[in-house]
Amino acid sequence: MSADYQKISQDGLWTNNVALVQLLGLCPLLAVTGTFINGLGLGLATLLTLILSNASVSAIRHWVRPEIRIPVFVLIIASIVTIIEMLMHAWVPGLYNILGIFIPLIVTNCSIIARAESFAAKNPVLPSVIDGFMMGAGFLLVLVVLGGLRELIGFGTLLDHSYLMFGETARSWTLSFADGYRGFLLAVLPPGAFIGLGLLIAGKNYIELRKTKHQTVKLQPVIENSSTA
Amino acid sequence: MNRQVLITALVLTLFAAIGGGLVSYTEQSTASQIRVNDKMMLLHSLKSLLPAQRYDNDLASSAISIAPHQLLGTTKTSRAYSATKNTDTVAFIFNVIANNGYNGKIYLLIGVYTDGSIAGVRVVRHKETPGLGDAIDENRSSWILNFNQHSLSSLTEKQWKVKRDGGYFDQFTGATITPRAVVNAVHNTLLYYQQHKAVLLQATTKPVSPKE
Amino acid sequence: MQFNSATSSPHMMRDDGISQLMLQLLFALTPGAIAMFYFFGWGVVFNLIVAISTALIAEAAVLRLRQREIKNTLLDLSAVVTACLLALALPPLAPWWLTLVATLFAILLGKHLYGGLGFNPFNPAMVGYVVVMISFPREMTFWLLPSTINPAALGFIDSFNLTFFSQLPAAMSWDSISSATLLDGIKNHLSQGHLLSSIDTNQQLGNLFGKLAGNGWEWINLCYLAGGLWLFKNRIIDWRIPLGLISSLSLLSLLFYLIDSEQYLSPSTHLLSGGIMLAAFFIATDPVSASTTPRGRIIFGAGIGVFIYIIRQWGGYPDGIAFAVLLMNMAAPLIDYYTVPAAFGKRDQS
Amino acid sequence: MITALLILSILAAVFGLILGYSSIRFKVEGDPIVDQIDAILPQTQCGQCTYPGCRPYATAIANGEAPINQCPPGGEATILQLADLLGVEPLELNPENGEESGPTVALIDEENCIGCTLCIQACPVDAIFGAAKQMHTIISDECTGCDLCLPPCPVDCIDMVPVKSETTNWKWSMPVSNDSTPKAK
Amino acid sequence: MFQLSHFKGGLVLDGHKKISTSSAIKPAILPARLTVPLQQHIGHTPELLVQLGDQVLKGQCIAKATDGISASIHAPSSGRVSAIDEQAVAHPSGLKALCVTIETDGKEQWCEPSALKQNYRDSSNQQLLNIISDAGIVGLGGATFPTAIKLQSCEPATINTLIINGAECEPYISCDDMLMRERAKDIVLGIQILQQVLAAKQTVIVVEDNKPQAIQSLQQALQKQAIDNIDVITIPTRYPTGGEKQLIKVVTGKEVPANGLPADIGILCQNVATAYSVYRAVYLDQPLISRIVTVTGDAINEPANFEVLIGTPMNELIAQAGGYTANIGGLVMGGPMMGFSLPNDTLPVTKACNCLLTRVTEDTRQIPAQACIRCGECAEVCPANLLPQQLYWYSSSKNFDRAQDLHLFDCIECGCCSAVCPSHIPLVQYYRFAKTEIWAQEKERKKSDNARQRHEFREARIAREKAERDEKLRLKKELLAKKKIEEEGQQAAVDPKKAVIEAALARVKAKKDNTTEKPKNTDNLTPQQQQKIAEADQRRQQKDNKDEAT
Amino acid sequence: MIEINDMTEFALILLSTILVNNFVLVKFLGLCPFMGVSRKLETAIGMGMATAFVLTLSSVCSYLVNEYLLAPFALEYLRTIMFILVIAVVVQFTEMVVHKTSPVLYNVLGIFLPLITTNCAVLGVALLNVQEQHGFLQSAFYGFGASVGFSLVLILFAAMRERLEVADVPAIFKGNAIALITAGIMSLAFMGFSGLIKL
Ligand SMILES: Cc1cc2nc3c(=O)[nH]c(=O)nc-3n(C[C@H](O)[C@H](O)[C@H](O)COP(=O)(O)O)c2cc1C
Ligand SMILES: Cc1cc2nc3c(=O)[nH]c(=O)nc-3n(C[C@H](O)[C@H](O)[C@H](O)COP(=O)(O)O)c2cc1C
Ligand SMILES: Cc1cc2nc3c(=O)[nH]c(=O)nc-3n(C[C@H](O)[C@H](O)[C@H](O)COP(=O)(O)O)c2cc1C
Ligand SMILES: Cc1cc2nc3c(=O)[nH]c(=O)nc-3n(C[C@H](O)[C@H](O)[C@H](O)CO)c2cc1C
Ligand code: SF4
Ligand code: SF4
Ligand code: SF4
Ligand code: SF4
Ligand code: FES
Repeated sequence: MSADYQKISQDGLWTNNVALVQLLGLCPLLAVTGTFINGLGLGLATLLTLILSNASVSAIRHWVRPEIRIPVFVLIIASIVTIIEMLMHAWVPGLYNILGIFIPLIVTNCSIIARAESFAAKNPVLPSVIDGFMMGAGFLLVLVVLGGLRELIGFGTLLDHSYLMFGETARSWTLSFADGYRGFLLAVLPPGAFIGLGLLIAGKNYIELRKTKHQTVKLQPVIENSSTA
Repeated sequence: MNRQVLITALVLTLFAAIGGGLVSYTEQSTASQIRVNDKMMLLHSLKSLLPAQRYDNDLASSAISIAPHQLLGTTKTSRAYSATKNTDTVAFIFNVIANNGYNGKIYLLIGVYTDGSIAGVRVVRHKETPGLGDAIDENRSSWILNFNQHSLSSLTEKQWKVKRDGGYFDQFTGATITPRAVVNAVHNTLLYYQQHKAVLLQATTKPVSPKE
Repeated sequence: MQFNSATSSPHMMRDDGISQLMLQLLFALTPGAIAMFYFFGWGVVFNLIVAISTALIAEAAVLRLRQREIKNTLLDLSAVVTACLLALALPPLAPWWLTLVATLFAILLGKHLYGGLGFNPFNPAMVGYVVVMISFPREMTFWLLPSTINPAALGFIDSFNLTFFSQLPAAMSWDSISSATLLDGIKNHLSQGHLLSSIDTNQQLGNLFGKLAGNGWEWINLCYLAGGLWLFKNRIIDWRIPLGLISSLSLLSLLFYLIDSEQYLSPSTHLLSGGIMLAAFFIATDPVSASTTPRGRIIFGAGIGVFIYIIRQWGGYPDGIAFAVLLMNMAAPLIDYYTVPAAFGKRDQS
Repeated sequence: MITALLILSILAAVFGLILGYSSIRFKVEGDPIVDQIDAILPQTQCGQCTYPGCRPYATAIANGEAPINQCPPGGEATILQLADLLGVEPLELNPENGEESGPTVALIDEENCIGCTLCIQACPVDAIFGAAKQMHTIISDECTGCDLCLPPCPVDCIDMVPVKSETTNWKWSMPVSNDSTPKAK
Repeated sequence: MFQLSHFKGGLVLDGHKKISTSSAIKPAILPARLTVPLQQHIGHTPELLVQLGDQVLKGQCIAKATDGISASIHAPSSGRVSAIDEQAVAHPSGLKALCVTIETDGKEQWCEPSALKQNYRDSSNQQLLNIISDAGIVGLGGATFPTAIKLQSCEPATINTLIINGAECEPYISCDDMLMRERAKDIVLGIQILQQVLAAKQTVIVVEDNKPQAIQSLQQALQKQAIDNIDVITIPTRYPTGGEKQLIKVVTGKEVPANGLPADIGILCQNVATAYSVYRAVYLDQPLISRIVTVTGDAINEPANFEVLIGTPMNELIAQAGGYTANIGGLVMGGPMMGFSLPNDTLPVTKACNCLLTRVTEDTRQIPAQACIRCGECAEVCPANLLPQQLYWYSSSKNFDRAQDLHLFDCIECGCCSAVCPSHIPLVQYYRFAKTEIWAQEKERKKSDNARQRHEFREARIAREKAERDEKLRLKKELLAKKKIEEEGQQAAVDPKKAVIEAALARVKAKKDNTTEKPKNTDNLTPQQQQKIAEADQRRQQKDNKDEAT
Repeated sequence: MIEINDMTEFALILLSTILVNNFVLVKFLGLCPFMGVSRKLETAIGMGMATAFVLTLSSVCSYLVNEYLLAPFALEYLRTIMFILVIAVVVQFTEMVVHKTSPVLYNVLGIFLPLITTNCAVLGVALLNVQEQHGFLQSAFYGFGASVGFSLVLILFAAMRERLEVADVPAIFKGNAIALITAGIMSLAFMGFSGLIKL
């Protein structure tokens, strides 16, 4: 069982990463990653939604007929998102205002319905929750990495606007690199989002390529052993 | 067959009801906090225009509605806020639109003391070219603070222009249009205030409900 | 007797190759480049030097990384062509790092991420140009008055300091050196609600006007036109793209000029200002990223003309050439798909 | 809150009725995609894909249970066609399923055949004929080269031989590309 | 008279014809050994008529055309069949193919003349077609399509224009030129036969304007015989005007529909040498056993045209042309645009071999290909109005569907595109690769469809048999049960031992019945397969006999 | 009656949604199908058509729901739920009808239809309609313009990707990476339209 969970984690965080491999949930991913904090905020909201929706979908999986499966799932997700939206509006209003339309749009974040359909609808609650968590964490990871990179290149800062999420004390968290850096606007404009994600995927491919190169050498005896056994 | 249809409808209804119930519940429990937040947000931007010691009223609930006017660049009824200290009106804050920005409208909040001098100017929303026209944003440069304290009397009509046009205010290198538009809007607001001062002061004595 | 028989017919090949093609293109660029040097001074030369060296180094580095053959690929000169076209499109006062960034993006993002020569769907030079245009709009307005009317033309040393050290000559400010180009100036002029006929009274703009179009620009454009015609004569470029571009631009500008000559510039001004001739004969004709069918090429050229006009007249950028080219690059595969010529014997059927 | 629940429930009920009704009204049977996939597979019926024949593999692909790169006889061409049909990225042939090799046919060494009929029962396409105690023969036109008849033969009299290359079935090869020309995926 | 038109694309190439036209056609000497491939034409391989060791006479048919598209093969000279085996032949694959090797006896002894010895004008069309067919005549313009079949396949009296193709547009080749210069009269006689067979309303001989002597001699021949229903038309020299469709376009202004044949628009096109062969077959009763071959190029000492027996080894021909110069780099069969390079010079001359082109080393150097820059030069010159650059993209990426959408199969492989490509891409080879690959896939597809059917059939059969077996079993059980009841009643009467024996016998019998069932999978077979089965049965019998003997 | 003023307004809405504020390249909506079904031109065209239909229809439907159900009862907070329900039903219903009535069309659109539910653009249009206070016709035009903008770039992108398939792209960039970068350059090109319509 634990191996199972390990596989789920690895899937969510790396091998089957929502953003880098499945290319789902791209809209918020690209739209709100102008800064690290924005990415973090939306990432957490999405993570929460994923966990809750996976849990509820898995819990009711035996009760829904195929023709209304999608409407029901969508209803559940929409309710969860609306609740999260209101909570954010109430408790982190600054972030709420910046993320704007992309909070309700978590509903249509393809990764959520995709997980509901392909995992939660077929598995018991606990694995579904873990899957939701891992998938969400993988997504969150990409959001903050992309947000961080774009902020760094675009403005030369990191953690700017943290106070939106962590309150006034966080105003001093902003890290500024290289005074007099003029900023490279491409990174924060829409094209930069696409190109940035493209580069991230290429980076992942690079790591995998190196890994397989190492592996093919190592793996061969293992295969032989198993076949002779 | 009919049974199947009914079950389908029932299941969907059930989930809708559960979802709706949860959402409604959350709405009720967060509604007041959300209202507080929204007001705080508004207050936050209004406050940045006036030093705190200059007024003592609740700015956000002192809104008056203003008919559309060319000098304010508005085409719909807009809102202004009045600041009072000890029930004396000390300043007005106008929602102003500069229509001739480089890439479109520039939305401004402009605070004017009752004596006709500028309390502060802030950009609310704009589409000017990043890296060029966006220096009007307080986050990007302090250019916008140059207006503070100026009035129709402190600068002549000719000086209410950017330097390239022979006026008092700097332009940005490579961008004249945006500052020109903002200077123009501020100047127009002062003119508007000059023309409507009496009406405005009267209006504040009987506050309009902010709902309007 | 045994022979090597690895090849298929035909057993004839042409002697020259891509390098010669590119060389002729560079040759055809020289009149225009010299004219630009004459009107805008040393900055043009510095741009060229920075761009070409960056391009070659970047290309060599990529080839090295990809473990590809380096020397012959560099010698195909396509990177040099890209660098030259880019350098000639950038403002003469551009600081060195701007040219460097633009060239890097052109060669790396625009060309080699797609696999190098022949595979890039977008015009690399224009990718580089647009990247710096949206990232550094301030520097991209660093044009200066043509030397003929510039009271403060910069010498070699001043230009050098400016380009490489951002050092202004004594007693000069950016605002006093740089000047809007004609198109930019007119755009500002119009946006303030002025009419074109009032240009004479506007001292700054009146000066910018030459005989046919922008002062200086008219000659530069004519030089590019001459180079382009020479290319055409040598069958390096196809007539369809330039013709499509020039005719659609002239038609549109003529139409609006006839409707209201106070708001819209005349066709001759449009055609001979900015980089139109450079674009029509050297940039839009980049075969790799353009449409490749005969009919498609006319549509491609015409589309660029239309977009240039729209962006110039109503858009946010003074000269929309780069955007227009990229927009049509984007459409080229689809155009190709729908404009396949009827094969021999298929005319009556399809 | 009551209105909220009421309106939402009514709307949901209406939609539920519509969907429930139309799901019956517009019911469709069958899955054409399996046929399309099956049409692409080479029909060697060799089972190297780990499924008992081409159609089961096609069904598995259609259900999303199997990747498209498990059919060695089809090799690259089949993978490309499947990728095209299904709109997915082409993959490399999975080496665990075997390697792509040229077409082969079975050849029975007629001297040694004892006529046991075991190979007949193994052949998925009835390409062997013969009866008990008679010499068997492969109808080479029909043989798909699946190798399935080799293991059952008690006297090892069946060989797989490559299909002979003749001027009539010879194929031009792709020019050897140097680095700058495009390569096949 | 004729309003000449022109086709899009094409190239003006340097002719290089003069180097091989300075001397008259020379007869090639008889080689000691002739290697005659059976497959020298488009279509099926003919059926072999001779056996190892047979004596053959010159002109004797050694392989007979099969049904469908096929052509007969004749012995080019008299001698003994010394081998019937696979030999290297002139084919781009370099593969071997079945050949008949004849050791010549030097007697050049002709076989018996055929029965028909009358004026062709009195012969029926069918008789003439038989002669052409029996003579193994194939199109000598390059495609080697059996001429009789081509003539036969068009509906009677639908041909308005018979075009005799004397364009010879490829550089270096001059065999048609020399033939027209020296044997114009015979060509005209051949054309008249074709005219009669086709009942063509109008006949033109089309020659490129770089062959003035050929034109002149054709015109003289026509004048001398006072023939006025054949015209000689001079057309501008431009490669590939000689291509059938291009030629028709130039002469008539009409385009042959893609996927169509010239006959669809009332035109038939034959090469001059084909017409000449027809003359030889009808007037002289000589089958197609020799042809004119241009031996030329920049690496041969005495370029000239030779009349060569089919099967002659190329190196002997080269030797007669003075041998190679020192800088020989390669040998091409055909012209520089469409020919293919040969791996060695010991291969036999075939009906398709119009030219042996020697290349100097410098011409055979390989300029490495660069990336296609989509310059469109290739599209500019493509006479088929294709987009070679796009075809190349899709062929090289094996996206064959798109390549076919872009009319890959309308490519005539003329080579113009490769010749002008600044990136030196071997475009034509990509197209050939794609075409052969598509054909192979098509075959595979047919085969796999067939396999699917057979598999499904088998599955169904197994299911049916299983059902039948189950049914039988059930019946038997019932029967047994019944019997048991009956038996129980009669138990005392019958000896139990006997019953057991009987039951066992019955079982054995049943088993036997089962095994001697007919072979299961012989339904659904084509006649060819049935024939093969019959052959196998024969072998089986032989083997059984042998088994019994041992 | 539609007046000239309205006409220009509608024209501007169309122009704005198609070019200046293109949903995919500028507003970042509908990216998953944009990346997911752009491998083949034919499928992209099918997806474009399906989305255009659903987007326009649901834009109008959600306007109606908002105007006549939510606003009168002050239930704006249920907007997301209601809208997504409407969209899901429209999509599901369309799918079933098409599946039954036109198997050919279904073959073309079939697998994409369910995907549309989770296309942000659809919900985005509905929400933006409310945010921008669009009227009925405005909503319809906005939805239509958005879907045309979506389909346009989707189809252009698909045609480009077919070319990319063949290109000698460095191994690590093959596939999605280079596709995203291409989309980035497309978005770069669309920046040229910024400032075109000064709304
Ligand atoms: C891409 C681009 C964007 C621009 N954006 C702005 C802008 O946002 N605000 C502005 O005032 N000028 C902008 N400009 C500059 C104007 O075109 C013009 O050069 C300037 O406003 C007037 O220049 P001046 O200082 O020479 O009068 C932009 C120019 C370009 C090329
Ligand atoms: C497969 C094939 C079938 C043909 N069938 C006919 C035919 O039925 N009738 C006919 O007149 N010519 C037929 N032809 C001959 C063509 O019309 C043409 O003359 C021949 O291919 C030589 O053309 P080329 O040398 O220009 O390629 C056929 C050719 C081929 C390759
Ligand atoms: C590119 C190309 C060039 C050709 N050039 C000639 C030529 O110059 N002379 C010729 O007789 N046939 C030429 N052919 C062959 C003709 O198309 C056609 O097959 C022939 O004239 C038909 O006559 P046949 O069946 O008697 O060979 C050429 C074919 C192609 C595809
Ligand atoms: C006629 C012609 C025009 C060209 N125009 C351009 C151009 O506008 N931009 C560019 O980067 N390269 C241009 N090149 C060079 C080359 O095609 C370009 O680098 C390729 O796009 C790189 O793959 C041109 C080449 C030729 C032959
Ligand atoms: S591996 Fe391929 S050929 Fe063999 S059974 Fe599977 S699908 Fe059929
Ligand atoms: S004969 Fe053997 S290899 Fe051929 S199809 Fe039958 S079982 Fe397969
Ligand atoms: S001539 Fe060569 S380089 Fe030019 S388009 Fe054709 S194939 Fe490409
Ligand atoms: S070989 Fe084919 S593609 Fe090339 S020019 Fe000739 S017909 Fe056109
Ligand atoms: S997240 Fe927007 S379409 Fe998937």
